[in-house]
Amino acid sequence: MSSENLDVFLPVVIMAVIAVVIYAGAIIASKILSNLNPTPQKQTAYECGEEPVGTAWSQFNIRFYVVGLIFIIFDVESVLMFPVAAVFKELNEIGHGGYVLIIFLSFISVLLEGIAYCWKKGDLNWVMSYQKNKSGVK
Amino acid sequence: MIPYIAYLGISAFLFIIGLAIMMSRKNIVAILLGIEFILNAAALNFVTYSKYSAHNLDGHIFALFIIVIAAAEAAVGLAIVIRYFQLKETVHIDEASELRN
Amino acid sequence: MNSTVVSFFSQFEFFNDAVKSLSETLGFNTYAAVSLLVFLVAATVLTIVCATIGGLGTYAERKISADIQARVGPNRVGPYGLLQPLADALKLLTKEDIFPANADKFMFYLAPFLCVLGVFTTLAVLPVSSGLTLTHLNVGVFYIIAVSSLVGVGVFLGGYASNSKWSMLGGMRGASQIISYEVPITISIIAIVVLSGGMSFEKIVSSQGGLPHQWFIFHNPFTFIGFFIFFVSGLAETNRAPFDLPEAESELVSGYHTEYTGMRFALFALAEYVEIFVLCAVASTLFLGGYQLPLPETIVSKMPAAAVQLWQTVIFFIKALALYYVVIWVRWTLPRIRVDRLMSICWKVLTPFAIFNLIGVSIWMVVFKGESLLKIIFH
Amino acid sequence: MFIWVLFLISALLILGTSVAALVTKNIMHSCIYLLGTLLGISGLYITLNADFVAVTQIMVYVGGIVILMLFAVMLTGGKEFVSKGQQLLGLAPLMGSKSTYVFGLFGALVFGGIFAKLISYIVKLPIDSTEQKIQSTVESIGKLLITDHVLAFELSSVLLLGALVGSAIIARPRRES
Repeated sequence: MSSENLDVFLPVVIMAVIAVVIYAGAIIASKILSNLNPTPQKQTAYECGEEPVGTAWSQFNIRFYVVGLIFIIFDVESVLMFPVAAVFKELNEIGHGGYVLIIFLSFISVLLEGIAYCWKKGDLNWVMSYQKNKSGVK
Repeated sequence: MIPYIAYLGISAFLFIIGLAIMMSRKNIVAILLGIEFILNAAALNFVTYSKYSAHNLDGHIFALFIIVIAAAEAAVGLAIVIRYFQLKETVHIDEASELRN
Repeated sequence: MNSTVVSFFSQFEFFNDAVKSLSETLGFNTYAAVSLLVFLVAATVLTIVCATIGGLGTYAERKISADIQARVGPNRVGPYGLLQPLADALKLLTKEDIFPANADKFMFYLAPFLCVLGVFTTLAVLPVSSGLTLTHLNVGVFYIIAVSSLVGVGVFLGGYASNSKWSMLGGMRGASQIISYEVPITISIIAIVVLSGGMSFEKIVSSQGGLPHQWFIFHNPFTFIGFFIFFVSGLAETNRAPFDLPEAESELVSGYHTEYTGMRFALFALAEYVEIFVLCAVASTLFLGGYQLPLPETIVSKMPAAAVQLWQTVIFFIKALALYYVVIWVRWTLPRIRVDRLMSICWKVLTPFAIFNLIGVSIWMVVFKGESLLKIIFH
Repeated sequence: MFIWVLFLISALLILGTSVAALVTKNIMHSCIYLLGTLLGISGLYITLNADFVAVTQIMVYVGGIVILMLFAVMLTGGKEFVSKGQQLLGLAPLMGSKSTYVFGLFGALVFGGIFAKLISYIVKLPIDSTEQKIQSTVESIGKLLITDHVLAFELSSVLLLGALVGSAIIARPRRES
C-alpha cells in the first residue's frame, strides 16, 4: 500500500476533523436550544454599565510588538536547534560529541548575546516606556 | 503518486497571489503579507524538487532557511513600518516617498 | 521508527486474521478501511476521555478550592456533586447567544475554533501508553509546541474581535504572555531532546526508566531545574494562576472572553482545561518517566501485552492527574503576579536559566556520556 | 489514498484562503487568511514527506509571523483597518488600469509558458515518480546541518542576532524631542 508511510499523520487530520465537529456541534446545538432575543442594550460591549466610548480597535503600546519581536527570533533559533539536539546523542556515542558540542555552544552563545543585548538596553523591562503619547503627556 | 506538476501549479498560483497582493495594496503591512506568500511559494518548490528530482534533503534545508529568513525579514520590516507609523501616522505606501528627490 | 495504534495492533495475530477474513468476505483489501476505523475509534475515545477530564477539571477546581478553603463545594447535582459539569454544560447550551453589535463577526466565530483546534490536535500524539498512543510522530514534542501556538492566535483574535476594551487588553496581554513563555518551554524541551536523542515521545520515554531514579528529573541537576522551568512556564502558557493575567477578573473583568456567552465561552473554557491536562501529560512524559511501569524490566517482560498496555495507561493518567492536582493547588495558594513582573520573570529568570540548563546538559552529555548523576555516584 | 485526501484538503484550503486574502478589504482578515494558507502549505509538506519542515512551518509562521503581523496591524491601523484604494477588482488599482492587469496576466502566462517550454528543452530534470521509502527526516536534517550546511547554520544565528538587534533598535520606544 503506497500511502502506508503517511499513515502516521492520519490521526492528526482526524483530530482536526474532530475539532471541527466539536465546534460545529456546539454552535449548532446552542443555536437550536437557545432562544435569541437581541436588544441594542444587550449588544453593547461590556464596560461595567457605562456607555462605551469609541472603539477598542485603537493604537496599542509598542511593548507588545517588541516582545513579539524577541520571541520570534528565539523561536526560529530553537527550531534550528531541534534537529541538531536530536542527533547529539547518536553522534556522541560514536565519538563526535566534542565537535557537535562546539557547534552547538557557538550557536547558543549567539543566542545569549542577543538576550544580553536586549537586557542591557532595557527591552526586557515591561515598564520602561518613556514613549511619548500623542497628547504629549509623560 | 501525486504528479509533481500539481505542486508546481499551486506554487505558481501562490506566487501570483502574493504578487497581486503586493501590487494592489497600499498598506505597507499588507505588502509584507504578500511577500510571505511569495516566500512560501519558493519554499514549496524547493521541497517538491527535493522529493521528486534530487532525492536528498537539501531542498528541506533550503526551505528551513527560507523560513528563517522570512522570520527575520518580517521582524525587521514590521519594525520599520511601526516606526514609520509613529513618525508619520500613516502606513500608506504612496506617502513614504522621502527618499525620492 | 514511527508507530501508530494500528501498527501496534498489526503485531497481533487476531488483528491480521480479522482483516484477512474481512477482506475475503468483502472481496477487496480492507486494511486501509480497517486502519481508518481503528484510528477513528481510538481518536473518538481519546477525545471523549480528555473532554471528560476537562469537564471534570472545572468540578475538581471547585471541589479542591473548597477543600483548601474549608468549604464543602458543589454537592447538589448527583453524588458528591459529580454531575455539576454536566449541568453547567446544559445551562451554557441553553443560554442566549449574545453577539456584540460592533464586533467583527467572522473573527468572533473563528477565535474559539482556533483554540479548540490548537488543543485537540495535540491529543494526536499524547503518549497514553506504548501501544495505544494514536501516533508516535518523529517530531512529537516539536509538533505539540507548534500546534499549541494556535491557541495564542485564538486568544488574540478573541480579544480583538469583541471590540471591547477589556477584551482587547486581555487579548493583547494573553497573546504576548503565551508567546513569551513559549521560549523557556521550548528551550527546556531541547535539553530533554539532547538527553534522549530523539523528539518522538516513544524515544523520550524509552530512554528513561520506570523507577524514580531513572526519570529525567533526577538525571542531573540541570534537568531538575529544567522541570520547574517547564512547569512554571507551562502554567503561564495555559493562563493559569498565578499567571492568569489575561483573565484577571479583578482588573480585566474576564479578559479576552468577556463578550463571549453560551457555548462559545464553554469552548474557550473546555480548550483551556484540556490544554492544562495536555501540559501535565507532557510534563510527566518528559520528566517523570511517562507511561513506564515502576517495576524492573524482568517483571515487565513477563507480563502479558494487554496487561502491560492497561497498566501503562493507568500509570500515565495517575501521573498526569497528580500534576493536574498540583496545578489547581497552586492556583488557590499563590496570589496573582503583577504584569511587569510577569514579563521580567519570563525573560530575565526563566529564559536565561533554561539556556544555561541547555548548555549544562549538553556538556554533561559529552563529559559523562549521558550517564545519570546517581549512576555516577553509586557506580 | 490518504495522501490524495490530504493533498486535496490542503490544496483547496490554499486556493480558497489565498484568493480570499487577495480580495478581502480588511487587513486583519487578510492575516487570518494567510494563516489558513500556511496551514495548507504545511499539509502539502506532509504529503511531500517533509515532516520536520511542515512542523517548522506551523511553529514559525503560525506561532510567530502571523501573531507579529496581527500586532503590527493593531499598532499601525488603529481604526482604519479597511484602508481605501486597495480594491483590486473595483476601483482604480495602484499601478495602471484594469486593462493593464488583464494584459499583464495574459502576457505573463504566454511568456511564462514559452519560457518554461524552452527551459524544459535545455535542462532535462530527472523527474522520478516512483514512490520511495521514506525515512525519518529529522536525523538526516540534523546531520546535514552540522556537516554540509554548518556554515549556513552558524551564519543564520548571526543573521538572526542582527535582525534582533536591528529591529529592537528601530522599534524601541524612544523619547522624542
